[in-house]
Amino acid sequence: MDLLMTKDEVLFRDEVRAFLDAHLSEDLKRAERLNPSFLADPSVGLKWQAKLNDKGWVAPSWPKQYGGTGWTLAERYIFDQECEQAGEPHLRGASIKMIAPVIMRYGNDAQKGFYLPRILNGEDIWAQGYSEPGSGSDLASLKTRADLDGDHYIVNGSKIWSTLAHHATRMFALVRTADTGKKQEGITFILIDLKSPGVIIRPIRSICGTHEFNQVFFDDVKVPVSDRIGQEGEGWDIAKYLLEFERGGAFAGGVLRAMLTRIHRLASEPLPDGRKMIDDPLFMARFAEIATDVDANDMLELAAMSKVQAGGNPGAVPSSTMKIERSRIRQSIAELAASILGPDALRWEEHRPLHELPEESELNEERKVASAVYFNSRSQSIFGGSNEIQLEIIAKTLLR
Amino acid sequence: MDLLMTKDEVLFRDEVRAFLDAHLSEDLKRAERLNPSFLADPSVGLKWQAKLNDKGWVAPSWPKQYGGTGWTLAERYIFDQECEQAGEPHLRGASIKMIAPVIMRYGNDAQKGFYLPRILNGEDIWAQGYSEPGSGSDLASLKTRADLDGDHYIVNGSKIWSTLAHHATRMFALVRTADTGKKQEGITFILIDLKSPGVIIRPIRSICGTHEFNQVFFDDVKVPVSDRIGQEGEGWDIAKYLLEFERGGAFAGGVLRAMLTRIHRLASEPLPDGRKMIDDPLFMARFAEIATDVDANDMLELAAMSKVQAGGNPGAVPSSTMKIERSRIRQSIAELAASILGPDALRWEEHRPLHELPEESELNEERKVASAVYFNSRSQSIFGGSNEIQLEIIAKTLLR
Amino acid sequence: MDLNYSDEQLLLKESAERFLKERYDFERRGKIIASETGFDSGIWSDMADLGWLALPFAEENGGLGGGAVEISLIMEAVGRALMVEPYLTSVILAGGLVEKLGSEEQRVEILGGLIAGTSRPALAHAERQTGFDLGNIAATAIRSGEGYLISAEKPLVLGGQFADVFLVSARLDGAVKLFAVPADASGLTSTEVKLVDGSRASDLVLDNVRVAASALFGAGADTLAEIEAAHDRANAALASEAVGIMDALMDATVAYTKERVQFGKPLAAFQALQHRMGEMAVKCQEARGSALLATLSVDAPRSMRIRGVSGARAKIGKVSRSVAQEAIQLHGAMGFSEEMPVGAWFRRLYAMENTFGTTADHLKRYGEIIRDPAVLSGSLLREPV
Amino acid sequence: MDLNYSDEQLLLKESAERFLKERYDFERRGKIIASETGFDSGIWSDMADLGWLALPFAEENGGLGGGAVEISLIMEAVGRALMVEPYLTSVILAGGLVEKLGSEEQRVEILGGLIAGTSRPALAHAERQTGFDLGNIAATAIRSGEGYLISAEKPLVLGGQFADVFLVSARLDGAVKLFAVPADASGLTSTEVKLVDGSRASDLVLDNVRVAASALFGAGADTLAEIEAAHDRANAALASEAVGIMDALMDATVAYTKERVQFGKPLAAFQALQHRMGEMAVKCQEARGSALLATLSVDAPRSMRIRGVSGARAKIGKVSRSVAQEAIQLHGAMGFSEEMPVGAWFRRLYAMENTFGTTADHLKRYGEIIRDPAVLSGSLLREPV
Repeated sequence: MDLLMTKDEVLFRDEVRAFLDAHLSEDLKRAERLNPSFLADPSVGLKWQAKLNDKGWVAPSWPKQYGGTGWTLAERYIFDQECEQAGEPHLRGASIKMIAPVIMRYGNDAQKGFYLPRILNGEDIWAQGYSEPGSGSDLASLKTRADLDGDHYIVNGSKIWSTLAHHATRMFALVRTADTGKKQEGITFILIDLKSPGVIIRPIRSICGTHEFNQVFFDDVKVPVSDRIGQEGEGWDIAKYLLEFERGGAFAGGVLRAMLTRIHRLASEPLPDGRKMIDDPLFMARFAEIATDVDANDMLELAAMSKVQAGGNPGAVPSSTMKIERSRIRQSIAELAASILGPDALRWEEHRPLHELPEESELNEERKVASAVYFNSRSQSIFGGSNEIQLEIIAKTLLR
Repeated sequence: MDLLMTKDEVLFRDEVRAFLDAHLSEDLKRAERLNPSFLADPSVGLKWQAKLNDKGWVAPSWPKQYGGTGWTLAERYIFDQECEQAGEPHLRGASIKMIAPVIMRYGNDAQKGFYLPRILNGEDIWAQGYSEPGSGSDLASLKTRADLDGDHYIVNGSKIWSTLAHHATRMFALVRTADTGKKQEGITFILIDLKSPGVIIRPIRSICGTHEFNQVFFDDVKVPVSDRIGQEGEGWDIAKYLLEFERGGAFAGGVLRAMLTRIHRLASEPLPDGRKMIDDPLFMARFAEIATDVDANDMLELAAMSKVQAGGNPGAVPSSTMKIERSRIRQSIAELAASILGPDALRWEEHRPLHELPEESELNEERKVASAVYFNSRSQSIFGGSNEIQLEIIAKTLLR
Repeated sequence: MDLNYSDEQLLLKESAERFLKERYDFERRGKIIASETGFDSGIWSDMADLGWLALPFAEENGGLGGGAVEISLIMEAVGRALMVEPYLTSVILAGGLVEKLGSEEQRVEILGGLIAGTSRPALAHAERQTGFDLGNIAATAIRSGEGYLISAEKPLVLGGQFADVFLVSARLDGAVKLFAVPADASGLTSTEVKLVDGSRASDLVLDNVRVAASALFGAGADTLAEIEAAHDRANAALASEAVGIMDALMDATVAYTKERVQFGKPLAAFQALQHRMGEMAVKCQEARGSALLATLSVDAPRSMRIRGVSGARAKIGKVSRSVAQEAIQLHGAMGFSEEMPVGAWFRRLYAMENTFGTTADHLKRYGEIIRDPAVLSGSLLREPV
Repeated sequence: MDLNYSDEQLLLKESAERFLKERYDFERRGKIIASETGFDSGIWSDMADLGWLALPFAEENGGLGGGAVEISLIMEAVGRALMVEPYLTSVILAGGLVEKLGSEEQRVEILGGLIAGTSRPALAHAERQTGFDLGNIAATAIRSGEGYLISAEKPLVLGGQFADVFLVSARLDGAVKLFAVPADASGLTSTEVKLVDGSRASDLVLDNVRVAASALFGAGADTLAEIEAAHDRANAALASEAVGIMDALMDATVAYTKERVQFGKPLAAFQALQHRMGEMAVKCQEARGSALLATLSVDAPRSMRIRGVSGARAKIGKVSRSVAQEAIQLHGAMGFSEEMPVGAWFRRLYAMENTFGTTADHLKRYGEIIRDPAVLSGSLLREPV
């Protein structure tokens, strides 16, 4: 048991580092620094994706046969860390990390052949269609209907909190095709072309001032049966597979450590009154506490990865712990960064995306985005399985 | 609305202060400083009680007709603050604060005439007989039986967590006299002479190293019917009355502020390496935070008192808030004090009571008792209605 | 000692809440924020009519002689309604300083207009480097002819965007003094700043602005001490505003969880969430106690005033943040959208944590004051004067 | 990088847990603590037979060549069992220093006895004023004839009460050096100290104690650096011991709440308590991650070693205290009595927070190391050597 890289991994890391040095341009890094959200705006993300695509590095988690990298988990971990330290825009969202593994696992050859390349080259951007106004944590109670009509489904209903749906070309959605039996059993997984007639997208602005979420309405939207994934009624299992897919292969260690490094830089600059926060024992104590949290979580990620690499499963308690802790650490860092703004915390720039504004010093730009990052961070414990749901999972495992 | 004392209250405060100066001797104060528990050992408490009894100040909360002081709530508050700042041994426990108000409200003249004077002069020390091994938070599920047999009840069962029962002469107890109807309805309130045949007291040592709790067993113990308070089946109402009695008339502001003052003194002394904790920004930040908690709680107590003085009721949410916060603040102060001991925290003096040990400097003695005070403080959120029970009460009020 | 509200105070409380509930709901507020000026002059003149603008001032100055308690009741309602108009900065902060330091003439003129609703003074004191050290002021005033020439950079003047006259602090012969400077004075430039809480402020630059001799406030007074005291009054008011917001967050969360059904029952039926709401209520209570202490401390001797005011800002900063975060969490995704007021309360509390001292600043100031054992151990009850 | 235990390691873990479960239950431990010596020599010789005492030492020194991972597994079991015998201080701390600094003769003699179970060395280093500054040592050694005269006050020598030989640090020509001093040396007085965790230590005073020239360890070595490294190994071991205790507290709490019925159902059926146990489990997991990092950092370059070890002690200090407090709370009154092991685990964790640096000390040390951006941003993965 050890934490040592192999010689090949060191070479790999150096190769990644060199690529990032050469291709990750300042304007992309600046756009990412000024992005308060989890995912990059597609206008930014697609630019970076194109460069990665030339190198074949868009989808580190995909098998080689589908155009992925075929990397080991350790290589993916190293790649992630290097990209985060370099400050790459976060482009890997619903398309690469969610719908792609579903298509690989449950899709037929036609679906794989059509959809996967369009993800890699950026032709398609996918939105998630899970939550509904009445179905959040209790996802299985969803009501959006898909009624079979010849070789089409007719979809009616509404999905909410669809990230970047206003930029997306397609949506994968859980829909109800039957009302009999357990509510989980009537759920089907379909792919919806968002340019179809009857689709209406309503923007929802977040408390961080950004439009990233949407409500999507479906009014007699026609979806070919060929765009169903798996069988009717198999949707719930597919959704669960997706949930578990990331276990042991999702890293937040890189982004959290990069956030720490950024706040360290911010705290090392003198404030208007001449003090540096890094010399303030209270600031440093909190900063150090959070850094120990990052270390601990990073180790849990590595341990989970090791288990998966050895053919095992990280287990429910560690997985939910990591989900909870990632959200809390992100929130803590964002909160600490915002706490050192002083009166400038009151200044609010409404324009989005922020990187369209005239360039200022890196420090000033960090200060400009810090409040929005803090507000945005509150979503981390809500979306993707709230912390309450994670605690339920842990408690069930403990008490069984 | 204001925080000003009247001129008479200032005079009263000065009188109390003068009395404490004159009569609260150093050895009593030292014994209290070295007491890790909530209540003083009776050997100490009774000495101080005798002096107070001479002055007529044993029972600030009692009406004058029963030998109490007949003070206003403001006077009681001032008295409490002065006594705590002076460091008086805490003698007012189950006898003065619990059974006495019950006897005054529900007892007959014979019971009042016999029992109340014996409390004031220290002849009787009472223990509480509520909890049972199977009935803690769920008190109404208690099983100790009292069966009527002529002019006596025959009591069988067991009570647990009876504070100082090994020093007590009598116990007031909730017992089951009927099994029909709702479980609350079969409960009766009786007074048990602990010298009766069939009473066995088993000591329970606490994690702070002190013997203050006991389990008390009853094996066919005879209790005269004349020692029943109220009617059969009225026990639950009496217990509830007692619970509510203290509302608006229980102060922790004094003791908490006195604890703060003590830790301030401790932190102002140089440590072996020459540093003073009071110069440590992290210590002071935590200390100040706790002090703001004390201020806030103190204000809630004053506000509750004002409400009661004006004939109102402080309400369930403020009352439960104060119960929760008192426990947490006490725990926070004790934890902070223990955190500055350094390696000396490892030294454990087993002897009890600590005041029997040879005298050392006040600082050394504070350091000697600090760990035990911290351990003891953990009980604050458990006994007398756990914090979980308080949260239930608050939630019920909020959500109704 | 009496902590019960009088009947008049209860009436004021009720009328303030009702007025804002009717006239300043969340939708209406959204329109005000989105408007050109970011200010509703109708509301402001209604407040004048209701006497709110006259409330804290002495009757001899045309006021109603209300005290800190009356102000605290208005501020709680202002918090719940998320009002963006400059009640705190124009009436309590600037108005209060004019009353304390102004000559009779100045009082008549500025307070007269303020009370009538026609003038909204704003205090331009803190500078970039000032932080929490109110005496760290670089602006200068030099005598010139009959008057003064003032040069200053005053960023983030709260209420500045709605002001017709500024109270600008500057050093005259080394001592900090205040000067009345009309918003349209030549040499004064004001840049609009949008604030995180939906209100607007000004970045002010004064470049050799000429004012008359009569513009000087309190020639012989300890101006800095009065500015500190005025900030403490404003901080006590902020504490009450925060309490109003916390209660509103609590109410909204209880209402939402009672209504929102998941897994076949309302969220409010889940015990884990019940206890968390219980913890929120505990924090609301504590904040209320703290704010009340601050309110009743503004006229106390300085050390007790600091204990009350900075203690409250420190404590409330901490618990209000926690309550706001929990409110968002328990609202789930809805709490994260701008469509409910939860996020707006959250942002206002965030702004308050950085107004007139941060939570950390106030904790430090409080900590310094309670290093004195007499302050630390002193009863909250005070001797009569 | 591989974080999976080997089959041998899993076997060791299982055997350690089983051995202590069978031989060192809570009742048995109570008897050891209450005994005259506070030590069970039977257990100690069993540990010798099992090879635990030989575990960390190189085969050339008669050891088994186990690494930090093997030690961590033993320490987890030791934590759960609440063992009061000086495994940590005699084997890991003192034994480790003898191996690093001792001459061949010293190693043969002291390690030989230690491994055989006949000798239990103890390190007497920290002094009253030392605090967390390991170099702050006042004890002196002066040359005298063929040997040295040592004068020192060494309070709270852990394991001292069970030791036959002390490794005493003292300044020789200004530099800190270690000397072997037999427990029965003339001029050495040892006073028993009972500890909060049930173990015993010694307050040691050396008044011109004469030792031979051969008593000096590592004449040419940087003794202080080795003492620091040894403390870091001990701290990593403490981190694992804490993890063992936290898991035990978690298990006990789950078991108790499943069994204890109130209001007609087991406590474990109350969702509010379920979520709190969930939070405890989160903390246990985090502590496990931290302790593993500490374990795998003891041989890393100094800055990375400190990041791993002090980071873990800081983090685990905080979360273990919270878990212990919650365990008591969820046990209710039973958790507050000495009749269940919960309180004893609580007290051992408390002792650990004050052993080889407090939680605050470690957080500070960690904070100083991560001021270097290279350490802060550095991957946990290290380049091969």
